[in-house]
Amino acid sequence: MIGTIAVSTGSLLVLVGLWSALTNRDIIRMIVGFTIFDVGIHLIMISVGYISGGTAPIISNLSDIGVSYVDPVPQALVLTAIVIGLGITAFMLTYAVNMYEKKGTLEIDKFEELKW
Amino acid sequence: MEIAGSIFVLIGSLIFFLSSLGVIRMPDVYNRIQTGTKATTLGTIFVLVGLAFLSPDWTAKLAVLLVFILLTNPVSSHVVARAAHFNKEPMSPLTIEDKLEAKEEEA
Amino acid sequence: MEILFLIISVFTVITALTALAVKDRVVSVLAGGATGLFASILFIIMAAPDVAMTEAAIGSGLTTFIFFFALRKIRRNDQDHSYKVSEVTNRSREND
Amino acid sequence: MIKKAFTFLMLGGLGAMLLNFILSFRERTALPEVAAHYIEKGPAELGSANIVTSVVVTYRGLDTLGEVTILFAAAAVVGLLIHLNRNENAVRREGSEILKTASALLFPLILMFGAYVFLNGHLSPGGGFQGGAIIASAVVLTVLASPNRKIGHTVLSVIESISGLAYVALGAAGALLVANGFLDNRIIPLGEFGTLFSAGLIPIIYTLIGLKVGSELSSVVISLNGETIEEDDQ
Repeated sequence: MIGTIAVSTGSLLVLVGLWSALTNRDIIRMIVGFTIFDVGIHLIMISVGYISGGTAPIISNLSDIGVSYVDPVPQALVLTAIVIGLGITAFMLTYAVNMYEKKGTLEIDKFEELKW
Repeated sequence: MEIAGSIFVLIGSLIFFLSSLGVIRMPDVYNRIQTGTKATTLGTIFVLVGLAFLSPDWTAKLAVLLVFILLTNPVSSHVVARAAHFNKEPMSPLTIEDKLEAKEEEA
Repeated sequence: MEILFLIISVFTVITALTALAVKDRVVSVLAGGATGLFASILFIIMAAPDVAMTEAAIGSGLTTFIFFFALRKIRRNDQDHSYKVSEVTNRSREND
Repeated sequence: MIKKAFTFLMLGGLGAMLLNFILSFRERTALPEVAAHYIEKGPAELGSANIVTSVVVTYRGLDTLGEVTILFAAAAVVGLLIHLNRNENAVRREGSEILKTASALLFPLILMFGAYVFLNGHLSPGGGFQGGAIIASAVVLTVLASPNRKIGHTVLSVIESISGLAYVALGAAGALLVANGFLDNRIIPLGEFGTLFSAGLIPIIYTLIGLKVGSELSSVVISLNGETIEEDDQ
Protein backbone atom coordinates (compact mmCIF):
# COMPACT_ATOMS: atom_id res chain seq x y z
CA MET A 1 0.00 0.00 0.00
CA ILE A 2 2.76 2.42 0.99
CA GLY A 3 4.67 1.58 -2.18
CA THR A 4 1.67 2.32 -4.40
CA ILE A 5 1.02 5.66 -2.69
CA ALA A 6 4.69 6.56 -3.04
CA VAL A 7 4.75 5.68 -6.74
CA SER A 8 1.61 7.75 -7.33
CA THR A 9 3.09 10.71 -5.44
CA GLY A 10 6.33 10.41 -7.35
CA SER A 11 4.51 10.30 -10.69
CA LEU A 12 2.48 13.37 -9.77
CA LEU A 13 5.65 15.21 -8.76
CA VAL A 14 7.28 14.23 -12.05
CA LEU A 15 4.31 15.55 -14.00
CA VAL A 16 4.11 18.77 -11.96
CA GLY A 17 7.84 19.38 -12.28
CA LEU A 18 7.88 18.76 -16.01
CA TRP A 19 4.80 20.93 -16.46
CA SER A 20 6.50 23.70 -14.54
CA ALA A 21 9.70 23.36 -16.58
CA LEU A 22 7.88 23.36 -19.90
CA THR A 23 5.24 26.03 -19.49
CA ASN A 24 6.88 28.64 -17.29
CA ARG A 25 8.35 31.75 -18.87
CA ASP A 26 10.70 32.43 -15.98
CA ILE A 27 14.02 30.57 -15.96
CA ILE A 28 14.33 30.38 -12.16
CA ARG A 29 10.94 28.74 -11.91
CA MET A 30 11.85 26.33 -14.68
CA ILE A 31 14.83 25.27 -12.56
CA VAL A 32 12.55 24.87 -9.53
CA GLY A 33 10.46 22.60 -11.73
CA PHE A 34 13.52 20.51 -12.48
CA THR A 35 14.27 20.06 -8.77
CA ILE A 36 10.70 18.91 -8.17
CA PHE A 37 11.10 16.48 -11.07
CA ASP A 38 14.22 15.17 -9.32
CA VAL A 39 12.36 14.56 -6.07
CA GLY A 40 9.63 12.65 -7.91
CA ILE A 41 12.15 10.38 -9.62
CA HIS A 42 13.84 9.67 -6.31
CA LEU A 43 10.51 8.75 -4.71
CA ILE A 44 9.71 6.31 -7.51
CA MET A 45 13.15 4.69 -7.28
CA ILE A 46 12.99 4.25 -3.50
CA SER A 47 9.49 2.81 -3.65
CA VAL A 48 10.60 0.25 -6.25
CA GLY A 49 13.09 -1.02 -3.65
CA TYR A 50 10.57 -0.96 -0.81
CA ILE A 51 9.41 -4.20 0.74
CA SER A 52 6.29 -3.96 2.84
CA GLY A 53 7.13 -4.29 6.50
CA GLY A 54 10.85 -4.06 5.84
CA THR A 55 13.27 -2.25 8.10
CA ALA A 56 16.19 -0.05 7.11
CA PRO A 57 19.21 -2.03 5.86
CA ILE A 58 21.31 -1.41 8.97
CA ILE A 59 22.27 -4.59 10.73
CA SER A 60 22.78 -4.07 14.44
CA ASN A 61 23.28 -7.69 15.34
CA LEU A 62 24.89 -10.35 13.19
CA SER A 63 22.74 -13.12 14.63
CA ASP A 64 19.44 -11.48 13.73
CA ILE A 65 17.59 -13.86 11.44
CA GLY A 66 14.13 -13.47 10.03
CA VAL A 67 14.15 -9.67 9.86
CA SER A 68 13.19 -8.48 6.40
CA TYR A 69 15.24 -5.58 5.11
CA VAL A 70 14.46 -3.24 2.23
CA ASP A 71 16.57 -3.23 -0.92
CA PRO A 72 19.77 -1.19 -0.34
CA VAL A 73 20.79 -0.82 -3.99
CA PRO A 74 18.17 1.81 -5.03
CA GLN A 75 18.96 3.71 -1.84
CA ALA A 76 22.64 3.87 -2.75
CA LEU A 77 21.72 5.02 -6.27
CA VAL A 78 19.41 7.75 -4.98
CA LEU A 79 22.07 8.87 -2.50
CA THR A 80 24.44 9.69 -5.33
CA ALA A 81 21.63 11.03 -7.54
CA ILE A 82 20.67 13.68 -4.95
CA VAL A 83 24.23 14.98 -4.77
CA ILE A 84 24.53 15.08 -8.55
CA GLY A 85 21.18 16.88 -8.62
CA LEU A 86 22.67 19.66 -6.50
CA GLY A 87 25.62 19.96 -8.90
CA ILE A 88 23.30 20.17 -11.89
CA THR A 89 21.10 22.75 -10.16
CA ALA A 90 24.12 24.91 -9.37
CA PHE A 91 25.21 24.60 -13.00
CA MET A 92 21.79 25.66 -14.32
CA LEU A 93 21.64 28.58 -11.90
CA THR A 94 25.06 29.74 -13.03
CA TYR A 95 23.83 29.78 -16.60
CA ALA A 96 20.71 31.66 -15.53
CA VAL A 97 22.82 34.31 -13.77
CA ASN A 98 25.08 34.67 -16.80
CA MET A 99 22.10 34.96 -19.14
CA TYR A 100 20.63 37.60 -16.88
CA GLU A 101 23.87 39.57 -17.01
CA LYS A 102 23.85 39.44 -20.79
CA LYS A 103 20.19 40.35 -21.36
CA GLY A 104 18.90 41.94 -18.19
CA THR A 105 15.89 39.66 -18.08
CA LEU A 106 15.03 36.13 -17.16
CA GLU A 107 12.06 35.76 -19.45
CA ILE A 108 12.66 32.91 -21.84
CA ASP A 109 10.84 34.61 -24.72
CA LYS A 110 13.42 37.39 -24.75
CA PHE A 111 16.20 35.01 -25.74
CA GLU A 112 15.62 35.07 -29.47
CA GLU A 113 18.95 33.91 -30.82
CA LEU A 114 17.97 30.29 -30.84
CA LYS A 115 14.44 30.70 -32.18
CA TRP A 116 13.41 29.17 -35.45
CA MET B 1 7.56 7.08 33.20
CA GLU B 2 5.56 6.61 30.04
CA ILE B 3 2.72 8.79 31.28
CA ALA B 4 5.10 11.60 32.29
CA GLY B 5 6.77 11.48 28.86
CA SER B 6 3.43 11.54 27.08
CA ILE B 7 2.29 14.52 29.14
CA PHE B 8 5.47 16.43 28.23
CA VAL B 9 5.02 15.65 24.53
CA LEU B 10 1.37 16.72 24.76
CA ILE B 11 2.34 20.06 26.36
CA GLY B 12 4.94 20.55 23.63
CA SER B 13 2.47 19.95 20.83
CA LEU B 14 -0.05 22.23 22.55
CA ILE B 15 2.58 24.99 22.52
CA PHE B 16 3.19 24.30 18.83
CA PHE B 17 -0.52 24.67 18.17
CA LEU B 18 -0.69 27.95 20.11
CA SER B 19 2.32 29.24 18.20
CA SER B 20 0.73 28.49 14.84
CA LEU B 21 -2.42 30.20 16.06
CA GLY B 22 -0.31 33.22 16.99
CA VAL B 23 1.29 33.29 13.56
CA ILE B 24 -2.18 33.66 12.03
CA ARG B 25 -3.44 36.05 14.68
CA MET B 26 -0.60 38.59 14.94
CA PRO B 27 -0.72 41.83 12.93
CA ASP B 28 2.78 42.18 11.39
CA VAL B 29 5.94 40.25 10.53
CA TYR B 30 7.82 41.05 13.72
CA ASN B 31 5.08 39.91 16.06
CA ARG B 32 4.66 36.76 14.01
CA ILE B 33 8.36 35.97 14.29
CA GLN B 34 8.17 36.58 18.00
CA THR B 35 5.29 34.19 18.64
CA GLY B 36 6.60 31.63 16.19
CA THR B 37 10.10 31.39 17.58
CA LYS B 38 9.34 31.67 21.25
CA ALA B 39 6.79 28.92 21.12
CA THR B 40 8.72 26.62 18.78
CA THR B 41 11.77 26.81 21.03
CA LEU B 42 9.74 26.00 24.12
CA GLY B 43 7.62 23.39 22.33
CA THR B 44 10.67 21.58 20.97
CA ILE B 45 12.23 21.58 24.44
CA PHE B 46 9.10 20.02 25.91
CA VAL B 47 8.91 17.39 23.17
CA LEU B 48 12.58 16.49 23.64
CA VAL B 49 12.21 16.20 27.41
CA GLY B 50 9.19 13.97 26.88
CA LEU B 51 11.20 11.80 24.46
CA ALA B 52 13.95 11.51 27.07
CA PHE B 53 11.35 10.15 29.47
CA LEU B 54 9.97 7.76 26.86
CA SER B 55 13.31 6.22 25.86
CA PRO B 56 15.95 6.93 28.52
CA ASP B 57 18.94 5.67 26.52
CA TRP B 58 18.64 8.59 24.08
CA THR B 59 19.08 11.16 26.84
CA ALA B 60 22.64 12.23 25.96
CA LYS B 61 21.82 12.81 22.29
CA LEU B 62 18.63 14.65 23.20
CA ALA B 63 20.60 16.92 25.55
CA VAL B 64 22.99 17.79 22.70
CA LEU B 65 19.98 18.51 20.48
CA LEU B 66 18.54 20.75 23.18
CA VAL B 67 21.75 22.77 23.41
CA PHE B 68 21.82 23.19 19.63
CA ILE B 69 18.21 24.34 19.54
CA LEU B 70 18.78 26.80 22.37
CA LEU B 71 21.81 28.17 20.52
CA THR B 72 20.41 28.42 17.01
CA ASN B 73 16.70 29.14 17.28
CA PRO B 74 16.87 32.64 18.86
CA VAL B 75 19.75 33.63 16.57
CA SER B 76 17.84 32.64 13.45
CA SER B 77 14.73 34.52 14.53
CA HIS B 78 16.88 37.57 15.30
CA VAL B 79 18.43 37.41 11.84
CA VAL B 80 15.04 37.06 10.15
CA ALA B 81 13.65 40.03 12.06
CA ARG B 82 16.70 42.13 11.22
CA ALA B 83 16.47 41.23 7.54
CA ALA B 84 12.77 42.13 7.56
CA HIS B 85 13.63 45.49 9.13
CA PHE B 86 16.26 46.29 6.52
CA ASN B 87 13.86 45.16 3.81
CA LYS B 88 11.44 47.84 5.10
CA GLU B 89 8.66 45.45 5.95
CA PRO B 90 5.74 47.55 7.24
CA MET B 91 5.14 47.58 10.96
CA SER B 92 1.82 47.34 12.67
CA PRO B 93 0.37 50.81 13.39
CA LEU B 94 0.32 49.89 17.07
CA THR B 95 4.12 49.79 17.21
CA ILE B 96 5.45 52.28 19.75
CA GLU B 97 9.21 52.09 19.59
CA ASP B 98 11.79 51.07 16.96
CA LYS B 99 15.17 50.99 18.61
CA LEU B 100 17.05 49.60 15.62
CA GLU B 101 15.85 52.49 13.45
CA ALA B 102 16.94 55.00 16.11
CA LYS B 103 20.35 53.36 16.34
CA GLU B 104 20.76 53.39 12.57
CA GLU B 105 19.98 57.10 12.43
CA GLU B 106 22.44 57.78 15.21
CA ALA B 107 25.22 55.99 13.42
CA MET C 1 1.22 4.43 9.28
CA GLU C 2 -0.49 4.34 5.90
CA ILE C 3 -2.78 7.24 6.86
CA LEU C 4 0.22 9.35 7.92
CA PHE C 5 1.99 8.42 4.69
CA LEU C 6 -1.04 9.41 2.64
CA ILE C 7 -1.38 12.77 4.42
CA ILE C 8 2.29 13.65 3.92
CA SER C 9 2.08 12.57 0.26
CA VAL C 10 -0.83 14.97 -0.21
CA PHE C 11 1.23 17.74 1.42
CA THR C 12 4.14 16.97 -0.93
CA VAL C 13 1.94 17.29 -4.01
CA ILE C 14 0.32 20.46 -2.65
CA THR C 15 3.67 22.16 -2.08
CA ALA C 16 4.78 21.12 -5.57
CA LEU C 17 1.61 22.63 -7.04
CA THR C 18 2.25 25.79 -5.01
CA ALA C 19 5.72 26.04 -6.52
CA LEU C 20 4.12 25.74 -9.95
CA ALA C 21 1.23 28.13 -9.46
CA VAL C 22 2.50 30.97 -7.30
CA LYS C 23 3.51 34.25 -8.93
CA ASP C 24 6.43 35.20 -6.71
CA ARG C 25 9.80 33.65 -7.50
CA VAL C 26 10.92 33.55 -3.86
CA VAL C 27 7.79 31.73 -2.74
CA SER C 28 8.23 29.29 -5.61
CA VAL C 29 11.79 28.47 -4.51
CA LEU C 30 10.66 28.04 -0.90
CA ALA C 31 7.82 25.75 -1.94
CA GLY C 32 10.31 23.65 -3.93
CA GLY C 33 12.42 23.29 -0.78
CA ALA C 34 9.35 22.31 1.23
CA THR C 35 8.59 19.60 -1.34
CA GLY C 36 12.03 18.10 -0.67
CA LEU C 37 11.49 18.30 3.08
CA PHE C 38 8.15 16.46 2.94
CA ALA C 39 9.67 13.91 0.58
CA SER C 40 12.40 13.25 3.14
CA ILE C 41 9.71 12.32 5.69
CA LEU C 42 8.32 9.91 3.10
CA PHE C 43 11.81 8.41 2.72
CA ILE C 44 12.04 7.84 6.48
CA ILE C 45 8.72 6.00 6.49
CA MET C 46 9.92 3.90 3.56
CA ALA C 47 12.90 2.73 5.69
CA ALA C 48 15.55 4.78 3.91
CA PRO C 49 17.16 6.96 6.62
CA ASP C 50 20.33 7.58 4.60
CA VAL C 51 18.37 8.98 1.70
CA ALA C 52 16.19 11.01 4.04
CA MET C 53 19.24 12.65 5.60
CA THR C 54 20.74 13.45 2.23
CA GLU C 55 17.48 14.81 0.85
CA ALA C 56 16.92 17.03 3.89
CA ALA C 57 20.48 18.36 3.97
CA ILE C 58 21.23 18.68 0.27
CA GLY C 59 18.00 18.51 -1.70
CA SER C 60 16.08 20.79 0.60
CA GLY C 61 18.71 22.83 2.46
CA LEU C 62 21.66 23.59 0.23
CA THR C 63 19.62 23.77 -2.98
CA THR C 64 17.41 26.49 -1.51
CA PHE C 65 20.52 28.35 -0.35
CA ILE C 66 22.03 28.21 -3.82
CA PHE C 67 18.77 29.46 -5.33
CA PHE C 68 18.80 32.42 -2.96
CA PHE C 69 22.42 33.24 -3.73
CA ALA C 70 21.56 33.26 -7.43
CA LEU C 71 18.41 35.31 -6.79
CA ARG C 72 20.45 37.89 -4.90
CA LYS C 73 22.68 38.35 -7.94
CA ILE C 74 19.60 38.68 -10.14
CA ARG C 75 17.43 40.87 -7.96
CA ARG C 76 19.94 43.72 -7.92
CA ASN C 77 18.21 45.70 -10.63
CA ASP C 78 15.08 43.64 -10.73
CA GLN C 79 13.81 45.19 -7.53
CA ASP C 80 10.19 44.37 -8.11
CA HIS C 81 10.63 40.64 -8.32
CA SER C 82 6.94 39.91 -8.54
CA TYR C 83 6.90 38.81 -12.08
CA LYS C 84 5.04 40.91 -14.62
CA VAL C 85 5.47 40.68 -18.35
CA SER C 86 4.73 44.31 -19.13
CA GLU C 87 7.39 45.59 -16.77
CA VAL C 88 10.05 43.35 -18.18
CA THR C 89 9.17 44.54 -21.67
CA ASN C 90 9.39 48.17 -20.64
CA ARG C 91 12.71 47.74 -18.94
CA SER C 92 14.29 46.01 -21.90
CA ARG C 93 13.06 48.82 -24.13
CA GLU C 94 14.72 51.34 -21.90
CA ASN C 95 17.95 49.44 -22.03
CA ASP C 96 17.86 49.52 -25.81
CA MET D 1 -0.26 27.51 -29.87
CA ILE D 2 1.41 24.53 -31.50
CA LYS D 3 4.00 24.61 -28.75
CA LYS D 4 1.28 24.46 -26.12
CA ALA D 5 -0.47 21.58 -27.85
CA PHE D 6 2.84 19.77 -28.10
CA THR D 7 3.43 20.26 -24.38
CA PHE D 8 -0.02 18.92 -23.58
CA LEU D 9 0.53 15.95 -25.83
CA MET D 10 3.89 15.13 -24.29
CA LEU D 11 2.70 15.45 -20.72
CA GLY D 12 -0.42 13.43 -21.53
CA GLY D 13 1.70 10.65 -23.01
CA LEU D 14 4.01 10.65 -20.02
CA GLY D 15 1.02 10.68 -17.70
CA ALA D 16 -0.49 7.69 -19.47
CA MET D 17 2.79 5.80 -19.19
CA LEU D 18 3.09 6.61 -15.50
CA LEU D 19 -0.56 5.63 -14.92
CA ASN D 20 0.11 2.31 -16.58
CA PHE D 21 3.17 1.89 -14.35
CA ILE D 22 1.16 2.70 -11.21
CA LEU D 23 -1.64 0.30 -12.14
CA SER D 24 0.78 -2.54 -12.81
CA PHE D 25 2.93 -1.77 -9.76
CA ARG D 26 3.09 -4.48 -7.14
CA GLU D 27 5.11 -4.09 -3.99
CA ARG D 28 7.97 -6.53 -3.75
CA THR D 29 7.72 -9.23 -1.14
CA ALA D 30 11.19 -10.69 -1.57
CA LEU D 31 14.55 -9.13 -2.28
CA PRO D 32 16.19 -9.56 -5.69
CA GLU D 33 19.21 -11.81 -5.77
CA VAL D 34 21.93 -9.16 -5.68
CA ALA D 35 20.37 -7.29 -2.77
CA ALA D 36 19.86 -10.52 -0.84
CA HIS D 37 23.53 -11.29 -1.34
CA TYR D 38 24.56 -7.85 -0.14
CA ILE D 39 22.43 -8.11 2.98
CA GLU D 40 23.32 -11.70 3.88
CA LYS D 41 27.00 -11.68 3.05
CA GLY D 42 27.80 -7.99 3.39
CA PRO D 43 28.34 -7.72 7.16
CA ALA D 44 30.57 -10.77 7.26
CA GLU D 45 32.48 -9.88 4.09
CA LEU D 46 33.08 -6.18 4.69
CA GLY D 47 32.28 -5.66 8.36
CA SER D 48 29.97 -2.71 7.82
CA ALA D 49 26.67 -2.58 9.69
CA ASN D 50 25.09 -0.10 7.29
CA ILE D 51 24.54 -1.98 4.03
CA VAL D 52 23.92 1.20 2.06
CA THR D 53 27.40 2.37 3.04
CA SER D 54 29.00 -0.87 1.97
CA VAL D 55 27.17 -0.68 -1.38
CA VAL D 56 28.19 2.95 -1.92
CA VAL D 57 31.81 2.64 -0.83
CA THR D 58 32.84 -0.86 -1.80
CA TYR D 59 30.45 -2.91 -3.90
CA ARG D 60 29.69 0.02 -6.21
CA GLY D 61 32.71 2.11 -5.28
CA LEU D 62 33.65 2.90 -8.85
CA ASP D 63 30.23 4.54 -9.38
CA THR D 64 30.88 6.74 -6.37
CA LEU D 65 34.27 7.76 -7.77
CA GLY D 66 32.57 8.79 -11.02
CA GLU D 67 29.88 10.63 -9.08
CA VAL D 68 32.43 12.62 -7.09
CA THR D 69 34.16 13.44 -10.37
CA ILE D 70 30.90 14.79 -11.80
CA LEU D 71 30.45 16.93 -8.69
CA PHE D 72 34.01 18.22 -9.11
CA ALA D 73 33.29 19.10 -12.75
CA ALA D 74 30.10 20.93 -11.74
CA ALA D 75 31.96 22.90 -9.04
CA ALA D 76 34.74 23.76 -11.49
CA VAL D 77 32.30 24.97 -14.17
CA VAL D 78 30.34 27.04 -11.66
CA GLY D 79 33.56 28.67 -10.47
CA LEU D 80 34.73 29.27 -14.04
CA LEU D 81 31.52 30.82 -15.33
CA ILE D 82 30.62 32.86 -12.28
CA HIS D 83 34.04 34.45 -11.87
CA LEU D 84 34.00 36.06 -15.28
CA ASN D 85 32.90 39.39 -13.87
CA ARG D 86 33.56 39.71 -10.20
CA ASN D 87 33.81 42.93 -8.30
CA GLU D 88 36.31 42.64 -5.47
CA ASN D 89 35.52 45.98 -3.87
CA ALA D 90 31.79 45.68 -3.28
CA VAL D 91 30.87 46.13 0.37
CA ARG D 92 27.91 44.37 1.89
CA ARG D 93 26.06 45.05 5.07
CA GLU D 94 27.74 43.18 7.89
CA GLY D 95 25.79 40.76 10.02
CA SER D 96 24.85 41.85 13.50
CA GLU D 97 26.98 41.23 16.56
CA ILE D 98 24.74 38.41 17.74
CA LEU D 99 24.96 36.59 14.43
CA LYS D 100 28.75 36.95 14.25
CA THR D 101 29.27 35.65 17.77
CA ALA D 102 26.87 32.78 17.24
CA SER D 103 28.47 31.78 13.96
CA ALA D 104 31.95 31.88 15.49
CA LEU D 105 30.64 29.64 18.26
CA LEU D 106 28.68 27.31 16.00
CA PHE D 107 31.21 26.87 13.18
CA PRO D 108 33.49 24.36 14.98
CA LEU D 109 30.45 22.59 16.46
CA ILE D 110 28.89 22.09 13.04
CA LEU D 111 32.22 20.90 11.62
CA MET D 112 32.44 18.42 14.48
CA PHE D 113 28.93 17.19 13.80
CA GLY D 114 29.78 16.70 10.12
CA ALA D 115 32.89 14.72 11.10
CA TYR D 116 30.74 12.62 13.45
CA VAL D 117 28.31 11.89 10.65
CA PHE D 118 30.91 10.72 8.18
CA LEU D 119 33.00 8.81 10.71
CA ASN D 120 29.96 6.80 11.80
CA GLY D 121 28.80 6.16 8.25
CA HIS D 122 29.39 2.41 8.54
CA LEU D 123 27.43 2.08 11.79
CA SER D 124 24.47 4.42 11.59
CA PRO D 125 22.62 6.34 8.86
CA GLY D 126 24.91 8.95 7.43
CA GLY D 127 28.16 9.10 5.59
CA GLY D 128 30.38 11.16 3.40
CA PHE D 129 27.69 12.91 1.36
CA GLN D 130 25.60 13.93 4.34
CA GLY D 131 28.65 14.97 6.36
CA GLY D 132 29.96 16.95 3.40
CA ALA D 133 26.63 18.76 3.13
CA ILE D 134 26.76 19.60 6.84
CA ILE D 135 30.29 21.01 6.46
CA ALA D 136 29.12 23.07 3.49
CA SER D 137 26.25 24.42 5.60
CA ALA D 138 28.82 25.58 8.20
CA VAL D 139 30.60 27.45 5.39
CA VAL D 140 27.24 28.96 4.35
CA LEU D 141 26.79 30.22 7.90
CA THR D 142 30.16 32.00 7.94
CA VAL D 143 29.59 33.43 4.46
CA LEU D 144 26.25 34.86 5.55
CA ALA D 145 27.52 36.16 8.88
CA SER D 146 30.53 38.08 7.56
CA PRO D 147 29.96 38.65 3.85
CA ASN D 148 32.91 40.97 3.38
CA ARG D 149 35.53 38.48 4.39
CA LYS D 150 37.40 37.18 1.39
CA ILE D 151 37.51 33.40 1.52
CA GLY D 152 40.21 32.00 -0.68
CA HIS D 153 39.69 28.90 -2.74
CA THR D 154 43.24 27.75 -2.02
CA VAL D 155 42.58 25.82 1.18
CA LEU D 156 39.46 24.23 -0.26
CA SER D 157 41.16 23.16 -3.46
CA VAL D 158 44.14 21.74 -1.53
CA ILE D 159 41.82 19.68 0.72
CA GLU D 160 39.80 18.62 -2.30
CA SER D 161 42.81 17.46 -4.35
CA ILE D 162 44.52 15.69 -1.46
CA SER D 163 41.40 13.74 -0.51
CA GLY D 164 40.65 12.88 -4.13
CA LEU D 165 44.20 11.68 -4.67
CA ALA D 166 44.16 9.64 -1.45
CA TYR D 167 40.82 8.11 -2.45
CA VAL D 168 42.16 6.88 -5.78
CA ALA D 169 45.44 5.77 -4.18
CA LEU D 170 43.67 3.69 -1.53
CA GLY D 171 41.42 2.19 -4.18
CA ALA D 172 44.43 1.25 -6.28
CA ALA D 173 46.11 -0.21 -3.18
CA GLY D 174 43.10 -2.47 -2.79
CA ALA D 175 43.56 -3.64 -6.34
CA LEU D 176 47.32 -4.11 -6.11
CA LEU D 177 47.82 -5.53 -2.61
CA VAL D 178 44.85 -7.83 -2.21
CA ALA D 179 44.16 -8.30 -5.88
CA ASN D 180 40.44 -8.45 -5.23
CA GLY D 181 39.72 -5.42 -7.33
CA PHE D 182 39.67 -1.67 -7.21
CA LEU D 183 38.48 -0.17 -3.89
CA ASP D 184 38.60 -3.36 -1.87
CA ASN D 185 38.38 -2.41 1.80
CA ARG D 186 40.10 -5.45 3.23
CA ILE D 187 43.73 -4.31 2.97
CA ILE D 188 43.65 -3.53 6.69
CA PRO D 189 42.01 -5.89 9.20
CA LEU D 190 38.26 -5.68 9.52
CA GLY D 191 38.20 -5.39 13.30
CA GLU D 192 35.30 -6.11 15.57
CA PHE D 193 31.86 -5.75 14.01
CA GLY D 194 29.90 -2.77 15.24
CA THR D 195 32.76 -0.67 16.66
CA LEU D 196 34.05 2.66 15.35
CA PHE D 197 37.36 1.26 14.08
CA SER D 198 36.01 -1.58 12.04
CA ALA D 199 35.05 -2.41 8.47
CA GLY D 200 38.59 -1.97 7.15
CA LEU D 201 38.99 0.96 4.81
CA ILE D 202 35.32 2.03 4.75
CA PRO D 203 35.54 4.78 7.43
CA ILE D 204 38.75 6.15 5.91
CA ILE D 205 37.35 6.25 2.39
CA TYR D 206 34.07 7.76 3.58
CA THR D 207 36.03 10.43 5.47
CA LEU D 208 37.89 11.26 2.27
CA ILE D 209 34.61 11.39 0.34
CA GLY D 210 33.17 13.61 3.04
CA LEU D 211 36.08 16.06 2.85
CA LYS D 212 35.95 16.06 -0.94
CA VAL D 213 32.18 16.58 -1.17
CA GLY D 214 32.29 19.18 1.60
CA SER D 215 34.99 21.23 -0.08
CA GLU D 216 33.30 20.96 -3.48
CA LEU D 217 29.90 22.06 -2.17
CA SER D 218 31.56 24.87 -0.19
CA SER D 219 33.35 26.10 -3.29
CA VAL D 220 30.05 26.05 -5.22
CA VAL D 221 28.44 28.13 -2.47
CA ILE D 222 31.34 30.59 -2.25
CA SER D 223 31.43 30.99 -6.03
CA LEU D 224 27.72 31.65 -6.27
CA ASN D 225 27.92 34.08 -3.38
CA GLY D 226 30.63 36.21 -5.01
CA GLU D 227 29.65 39.75 -5.87
CA THR D 228 29.05 40.75 -9.45
CA ILE D 229 29.55 44.17 -10.94
CA GLU D 230 26.57 46.41 -10.39
CA GLU D 231 25.01 47.26 -13.68
CA ASP D 232 23.74 50.79 -13.68
CA ASP D 233 20.73 51.54 -15.79
CA GLN D 234 22.19 53.84 -18.40
